[in-house]
Amino acid sequence: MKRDTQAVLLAAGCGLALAVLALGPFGGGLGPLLLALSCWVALLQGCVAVAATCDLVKARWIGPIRSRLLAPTPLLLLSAPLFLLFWPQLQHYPWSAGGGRYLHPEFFMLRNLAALLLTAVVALAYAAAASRKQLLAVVYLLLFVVCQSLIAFDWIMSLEYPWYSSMLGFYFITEALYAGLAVACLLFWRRLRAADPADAQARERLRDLTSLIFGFCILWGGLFFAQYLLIWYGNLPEETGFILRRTGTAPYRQMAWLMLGCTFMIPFLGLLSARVKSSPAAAAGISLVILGGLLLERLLYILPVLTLAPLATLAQFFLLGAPVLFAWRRRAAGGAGES
Amino acid sequence: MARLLLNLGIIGYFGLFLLAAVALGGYWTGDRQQPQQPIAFPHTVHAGTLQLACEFCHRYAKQSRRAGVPSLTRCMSCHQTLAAEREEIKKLTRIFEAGQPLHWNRVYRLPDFIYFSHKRHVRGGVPCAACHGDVARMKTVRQVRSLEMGWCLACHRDLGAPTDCTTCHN
Amino acid sequence: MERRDFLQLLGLFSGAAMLPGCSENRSAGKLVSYLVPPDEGVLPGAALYLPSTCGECPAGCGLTVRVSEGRAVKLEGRAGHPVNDGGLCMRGQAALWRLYHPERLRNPLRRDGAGQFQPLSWDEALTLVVEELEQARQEGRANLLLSGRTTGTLTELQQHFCRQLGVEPLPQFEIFSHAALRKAYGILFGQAELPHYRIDQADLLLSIGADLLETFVSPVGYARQFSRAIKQDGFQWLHAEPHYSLTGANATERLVLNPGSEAALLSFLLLRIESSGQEGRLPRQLLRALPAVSAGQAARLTGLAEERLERLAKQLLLAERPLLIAGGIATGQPNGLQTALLAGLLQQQLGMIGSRIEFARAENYAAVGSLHDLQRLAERLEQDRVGVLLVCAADPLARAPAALDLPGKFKRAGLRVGLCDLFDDSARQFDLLLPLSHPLESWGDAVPRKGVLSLLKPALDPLHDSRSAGEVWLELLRRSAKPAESASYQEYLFDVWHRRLDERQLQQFAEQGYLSLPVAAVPLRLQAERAAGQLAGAETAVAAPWSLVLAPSIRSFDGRSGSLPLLSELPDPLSTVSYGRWLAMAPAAAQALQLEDRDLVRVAAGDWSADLPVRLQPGLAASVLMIQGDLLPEASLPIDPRSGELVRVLDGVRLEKLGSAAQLAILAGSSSQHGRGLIPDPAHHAEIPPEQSRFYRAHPHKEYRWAMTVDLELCIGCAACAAACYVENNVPVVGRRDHLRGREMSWLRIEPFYDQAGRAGFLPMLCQHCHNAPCEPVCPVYAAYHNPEGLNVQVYQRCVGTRYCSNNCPYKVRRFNWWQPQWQAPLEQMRNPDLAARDRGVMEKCTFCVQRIRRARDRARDEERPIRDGEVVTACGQSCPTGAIRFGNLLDEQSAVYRLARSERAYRVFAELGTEPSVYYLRKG
Amino acid sequence: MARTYRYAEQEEFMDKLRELLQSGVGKEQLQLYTPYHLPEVEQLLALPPGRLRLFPLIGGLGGFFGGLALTVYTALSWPLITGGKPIVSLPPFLIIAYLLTILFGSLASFAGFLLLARLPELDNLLDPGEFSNYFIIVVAGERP
Amino acid sequence: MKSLAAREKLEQDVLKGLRRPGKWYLLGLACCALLFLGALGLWGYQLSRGLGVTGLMHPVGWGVYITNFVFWVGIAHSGTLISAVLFLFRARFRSSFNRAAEAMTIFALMVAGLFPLIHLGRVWIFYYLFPYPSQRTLWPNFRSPLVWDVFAISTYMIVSLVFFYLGTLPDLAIARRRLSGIRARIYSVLSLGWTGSHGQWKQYGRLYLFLAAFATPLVASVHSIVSWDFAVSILPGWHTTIFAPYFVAGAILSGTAMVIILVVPLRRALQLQPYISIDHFEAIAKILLLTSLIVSYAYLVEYGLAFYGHNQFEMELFRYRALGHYRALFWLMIVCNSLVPLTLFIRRLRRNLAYLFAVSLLVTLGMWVERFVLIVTSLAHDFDPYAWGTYTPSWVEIGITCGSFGLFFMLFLIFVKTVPVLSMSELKERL
Repeated sequence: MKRDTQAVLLAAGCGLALAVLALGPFGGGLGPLLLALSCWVALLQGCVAVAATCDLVKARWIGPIRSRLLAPTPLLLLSAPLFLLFWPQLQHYPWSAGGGRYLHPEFFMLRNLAALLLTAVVALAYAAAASRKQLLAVVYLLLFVVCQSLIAFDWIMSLEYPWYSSMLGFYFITEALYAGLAVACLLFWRRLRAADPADAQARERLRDLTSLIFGFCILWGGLFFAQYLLIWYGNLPEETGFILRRTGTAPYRQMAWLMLGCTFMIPFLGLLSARVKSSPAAAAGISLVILGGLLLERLLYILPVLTLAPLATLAQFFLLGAPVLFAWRRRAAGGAGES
Repeated sequence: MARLLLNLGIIGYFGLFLLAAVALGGYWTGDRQQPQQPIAFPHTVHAGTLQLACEFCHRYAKQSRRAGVPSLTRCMSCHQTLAAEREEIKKLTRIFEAGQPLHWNRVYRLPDFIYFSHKRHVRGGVPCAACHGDVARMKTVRQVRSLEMGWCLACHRDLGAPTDCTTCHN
Repeated sequence: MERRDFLQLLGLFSGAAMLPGCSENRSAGKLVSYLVPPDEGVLPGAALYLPSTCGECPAGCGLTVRVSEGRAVKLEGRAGHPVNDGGLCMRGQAALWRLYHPERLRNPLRRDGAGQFQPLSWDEALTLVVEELEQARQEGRANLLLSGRTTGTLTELQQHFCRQLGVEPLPQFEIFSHAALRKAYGILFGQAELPHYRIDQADLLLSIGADLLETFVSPVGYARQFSRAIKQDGFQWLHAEPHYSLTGANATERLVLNPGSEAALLSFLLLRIESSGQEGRLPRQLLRALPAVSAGQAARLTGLAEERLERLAKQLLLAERPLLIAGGIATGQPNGLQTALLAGLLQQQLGMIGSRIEFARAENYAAVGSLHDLQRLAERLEQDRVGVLLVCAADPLARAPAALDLPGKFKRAGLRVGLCDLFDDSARQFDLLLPLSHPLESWGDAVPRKGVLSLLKPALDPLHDSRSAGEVWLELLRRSAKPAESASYQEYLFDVWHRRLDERQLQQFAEQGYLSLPVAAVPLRLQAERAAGQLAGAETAVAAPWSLVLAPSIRSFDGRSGSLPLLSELPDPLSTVSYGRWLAMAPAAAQALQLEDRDLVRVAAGDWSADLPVRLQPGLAASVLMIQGDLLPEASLPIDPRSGELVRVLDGVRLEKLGSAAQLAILAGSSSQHGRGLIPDPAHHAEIPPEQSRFYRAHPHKEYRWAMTVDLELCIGCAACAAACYVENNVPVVGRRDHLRGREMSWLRIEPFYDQAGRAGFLPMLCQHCHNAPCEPVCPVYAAYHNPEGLNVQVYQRCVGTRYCSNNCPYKVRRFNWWQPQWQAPLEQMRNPDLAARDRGVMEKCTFCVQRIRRARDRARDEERPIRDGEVVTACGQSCPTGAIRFGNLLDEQSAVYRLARSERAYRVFAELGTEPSVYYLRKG
Repeated sequence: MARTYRYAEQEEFMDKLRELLQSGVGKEQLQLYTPYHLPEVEQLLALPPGRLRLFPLIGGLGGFFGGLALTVYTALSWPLITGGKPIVSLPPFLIIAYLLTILFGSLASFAGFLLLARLPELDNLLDPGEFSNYFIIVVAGERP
Repeated sequence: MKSLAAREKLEQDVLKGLRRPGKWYLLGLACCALLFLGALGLWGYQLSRGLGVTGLMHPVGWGVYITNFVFWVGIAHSGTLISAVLFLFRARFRSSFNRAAEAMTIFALMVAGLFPLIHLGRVWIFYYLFPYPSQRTLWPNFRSPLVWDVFAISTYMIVSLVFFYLGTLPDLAIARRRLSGIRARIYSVLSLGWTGSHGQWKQYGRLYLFLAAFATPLVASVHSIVSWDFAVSILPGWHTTIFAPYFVAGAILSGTAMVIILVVPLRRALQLQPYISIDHFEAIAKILLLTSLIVSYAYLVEYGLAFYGHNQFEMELFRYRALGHYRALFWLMIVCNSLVPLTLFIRRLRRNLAYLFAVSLLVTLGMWVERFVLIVTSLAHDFDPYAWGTYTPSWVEIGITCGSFGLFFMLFLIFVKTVPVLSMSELKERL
């Protein structure tokens, strides 16, 4: 119990601090907050989504780490109030001048708030549920899809208004799951360190997980290529601008390549070999790389449009990250005995 | 039994190749044409022994898309007297006096979607023989080049002539 | 004349023309040795360019005929010709289709007892005519000659012929006789002529009813003048009409009048200007005769705002060089003569006569009569007093108002001899048919207007056993043992020219194909009394709805060109209807009746009625219906008793919705551009910063980068360019069935777009030869690619016909051959040998006339120089009467296109797509 | 002389197999026939993973680079500009390379399969050896 | 001895299918063959006259033929999905469907492959699309999506064939044992003398894994490439990035529906109830539901974003799709693909074969219509308002379409009588 209160306090504290910081003079505008929130929400929702999917298809590999994976779910509740901090900073969006009926400030805030809240609540319910898991899982996944699509289209894509790519929602959903799997892989690694190393069954399951990650790596690559190819081929000025801004000039180009390497090439080449697939350490390493890559990509979305003051960004990112990490280590420590 | 089947298979397999080879061979040699002409005009004599320049008869080769064939008056300008007793010349004279035009059979035929200009090639310094072969050696002229796109192209590439499609396709 | 002179002239005129180049027939695989070599300067395989004169309408535009391998393959307007100076209208372009028309008469025909036509030799035919003439003379019946408008030597020969053989020449027949105008000028100034109007001299043009750009006297000439006029700033053009014409669409402002109120408008203006006291005063008795029309009345009658009327008067007063042209529909009305008279007075009052209105250069309509003459002919036929009736190059049977019942009465003539070219319905009404040669097959000259002499000379051997009118008359003279001084019409002509022209003139005439002769000034005096007498009855009653206007058609003139397939294939510029006839109606009116495009209605006037599909015409007055005059031969139109003009506006027409719909080939998918800025209003601008716009590096062009500019200020939407493109590029004519399915093949089309107010803008749309062409990369076989000179090339032989290129073309200018193109003999002879014939299943499109570029390059390389600016002229640009289309090399900073492409008016269609077209449009104003 | 055991049930078969192995019969002496794929057998015999996975690898790589080579070479052999796109425009070419990777990869692995599984067995084609519903163990002639 | 008996019974039950065909079967076969021959005749007619005999026009250059192409390629998809993907995910119910599904894949591909040829203007030079060295020294344009198609489809065809054949190999050996006469001969040759030795099984297992691993990304990529036929263009309604996932989902949706359409009667006719249980159908139905949801999501996003960006071309086009000349088809597609499948959330309906069958029919129809609407509307109503037009298929196109179904079912019927419709050697593991 004591630990739980700790966690709650920590979460609340961090949230408050973040709010103060974001609203304060050193908030650095919308950028840092957008980055932190979009990343962590995607990560958490992704984890839950992975768990939910596994429940639905009765995948066995999730067993040992399911509870850990779901540990930080309550933090999703933070996302809604933190999202409110967007409100005073909407003018950073190019459409704030006039984005028509859909990109209308109030509507924007309302629909996103609603989506975040609902998702968080259902996620909690699902994480806690003992019975009717299946139904909750389905409901959660539907909400997850909506929520991630909104994050994609509303938070990120509208930074580039009027540019649009209809795939982006799908893309973000994939990335959230991808991230979730990576996290799962990390947890596996911790678990295998904790448990007896010659746990053949656990290794077997790790192989399943890594193959899944491998699959998602290819899927992500495919989606990325699909979007790039179409914009490259169509060569419509209203679209090409988006890519050119992110690959045309000095810092961004290198970032883009790095991102591509981290999210696709390294995992792909790495996971080709069966040995890497079944070694916890290597898999964990690759998972870290993947997470890094995904973070880089978010940066690439935001950086050309909004300024990211380094300090503020780091601060906000970790203020939000701290409780999540805490939740995991707590579970790990606390749950060493369980299962 | 198995052996038999196997052998049959092998024979059939190579047989097919043989057939294909024969067919191709036929195709490649088939389209070269050497039509008979209404008057057995010997290039061997005119271009060969007499050493007449091609443009003596095909006088538009330098100025026009078409090389042109000589008008009967041009033929008669020599053959009024020259070799008038020959059978073929008699034929020629008959036609001339009848005042009909003379219809030669075309040896080199380009499809109508091809733009070709003798002028450009001759002025560009391409010798007639490059495409028409050594006519002086042919009793009746025959097509010595495939006139396929690839053949034109090879030469265009070697001589740095334009290879843009519109150069020849219209 | 002496043999020597004849030979000299022969050398001078015929030059290379008559000798067929060493033509080769590729398909037959023969090479032909001709008897005699073509003489110097004529190269086998090289085209000849011969002068001639267009015979498709009375305007008499100068032609340059391209003759290739002994066949006329293309007509072009003759640069410098006093009438058209380079331009040529769609009818002129289509003239070749008449030459090679499959239904041409191939030899003389005679109707036998059973009413079937049997071929007979010229000899028999002419002998027959002579005998019949003789017999009729003995029976004391009159032999009559009714001919279409002739000018120059042929007129004289005809008169000579008639005198010699006692044939009575009737006044010549033209349905567009401009009788009212001529009569009015006769009354006012004693000059029953059709003056030559000088739009290019004016700074304010007020045209009332006269369709200057479609059929009025000399459309190409007027279009040319307009293009010169509009270049001088401050030029204003107001066009007043009850209906909607191409002319109106191109005027600076279109004043929509109530039908029949033209006279009221004019008398109002006269009075206003009179009362202003600035301009020359009118004689008193005239003033008294003038109907007193106050501004209020004028407004009520015309339907124009009072304020507008006042301003109109002011504009006329303020203008330094105003010009008023009334005619066409304005004079084709019950009070047409008054309208013409009032117009004449206003012209006199504002001092246009003699300056902007030249009677010295009067259009050559002296010999043309009016419908009165036809009426008289009809009466005489009634009374069985007609022996032989010769009808030459005229089609009164199809054109004259049904009320006259000419077809019926014709039968009463002893022998009906028709000299005509097509074996059509009216031809079948004759007993004896003498095939006329096409102007391109015959010798002749023309005098379209005083001071202009234009040459006709054969561009090719006659295709059929036909003769020119001149030859026929001479033959008849000879056979009737009358002194015929010349062996052939050619000799006759040479004789005339020899007598009339001096050496220098002959030289010039032969070389350039036309001559401008000095003209004598014509003294004009206003005969007030006579005029005053005629002015009565100018008042107008307000027309009762519906009024039906029979507008003249730019496609078929008075209907005579309607039989040319190309002209049915080309859509009417305003309605974009290609095949079928239609009733144009204002959208508002249609909405009230819940009518949509293609819905059938029954229009009825008097005892006549017709079922027609509706076509919505934005900008048309709500109470006015419009139909193309040539499409309604059966309409019983009254004849204005005073002028003998055909009345082309019917009042009190009844309209009834039939509830069913008909098939009508409307080519436009939408008459509005939905704010897409194809024709930008100043507001529209979609420019993208270049560094953002392109993903991949621009590819280099070496020597040339071909580009085109289209000046929308000059474009009048006459579709001459489209017609020229058809002929030049062997574009297949596919016919009605495919048009109904939306399968027209035009490489170049005119897109009319209407705004809310019904103002029309015209956009010539052709392959844009985009720098980043969306059509190219999607072709799996490289059939579409971009060549180093900036052309978007389509290689027909490579094309497999996936049609992806067409799908991906935002301009939708690529055309697919759904069938094997058909050329009914002898039409195939019209095919341009410089182009491949496309097969079925192949995509085709505009090539920027690559064959012409090739020709120019060939010439340039012979002279070892780069291609000069203006050396390559595309077929469309050549034909454009206003010179709106320019073509050239974008890399050459001296070139016209370079300059124009950088003008602030320049824009490119759908620039926002980043396709970077090579066609630059110049927006209006 | 060889001994042959036929079993109807999978369990009996597995037990016998274990027993044989414990009794020190070398796995090279054993010839096993099963009506369906039994991964457990492989575990029991602890067979090496085998060389089959080399084939898809080689085939795949070959396909990928072959595809790239084909597209790039043909594009350069007659450079034609389409839609302003570069002569060597990699994004589309990658698609071809990718497809050929899969094509050659799978074909190579199938070839590898035939090779390693010694199929087709010619002498077995027409007078086939039994592929029965029984689990069969054949122990090749063991030394005394 | 129970499992042995079960195995024997299984073999008997499955091989019953190979017995002498009944008259109903022959009748069905004849009908399909007739349809197919009719289509061949129509194609001949089209070849002799030109594409004018179709309803195609300017601006709509692609119509029913391309619709059929996309449709059949889509059908071809679930086959490999069910066998390869489900194999990787170790879904047990796979083995009741995979044989039929794989066969379906191959036949659907054969049919699909015909349509690009049928729609070509000059099919007699179709080989220009293949990269082969010719005297012209001209190669295909690898930048063109149509060339990608050539590669994608042929790759997919070959891989599917190998996959299918490999799976059949052991069963052919069984057929060899159980049948007699010339058929036995044929089967034994086809089975390459399979004996089921543990060496063979080992390689077999690994190869199957590899092929599945190759086939899975292939499934996704092939239909992505087909979708790019449209998406790489710049047409409003075609040029949108979501096409790849959207088409793949759509393909699997239609394909799964087709599997159900084929297997439900098959199960009935050959009395395979013991091997293909309702649970298996329910599992398939879930896939149907999932993909239908993805497709609906794609519809939503497409529409939403058309108006999001205020691109006048996009907005006008999507207005036209829903309210324009083809609106009826559009709403039909919404109902069939998005609304009807939603009912499968109800377990009872999922497990009702008749209902499932009906839904599958609707979905198949809906997916065909979807492709039609998508292809035609964008062409009919693109950038230049003057060039707008509407397209109505001609009877030739309709006839050929029917013929394609004839061909497909004909092939499938033949398959039913020549190859064991269930993979026995796999089912035996389940017993």
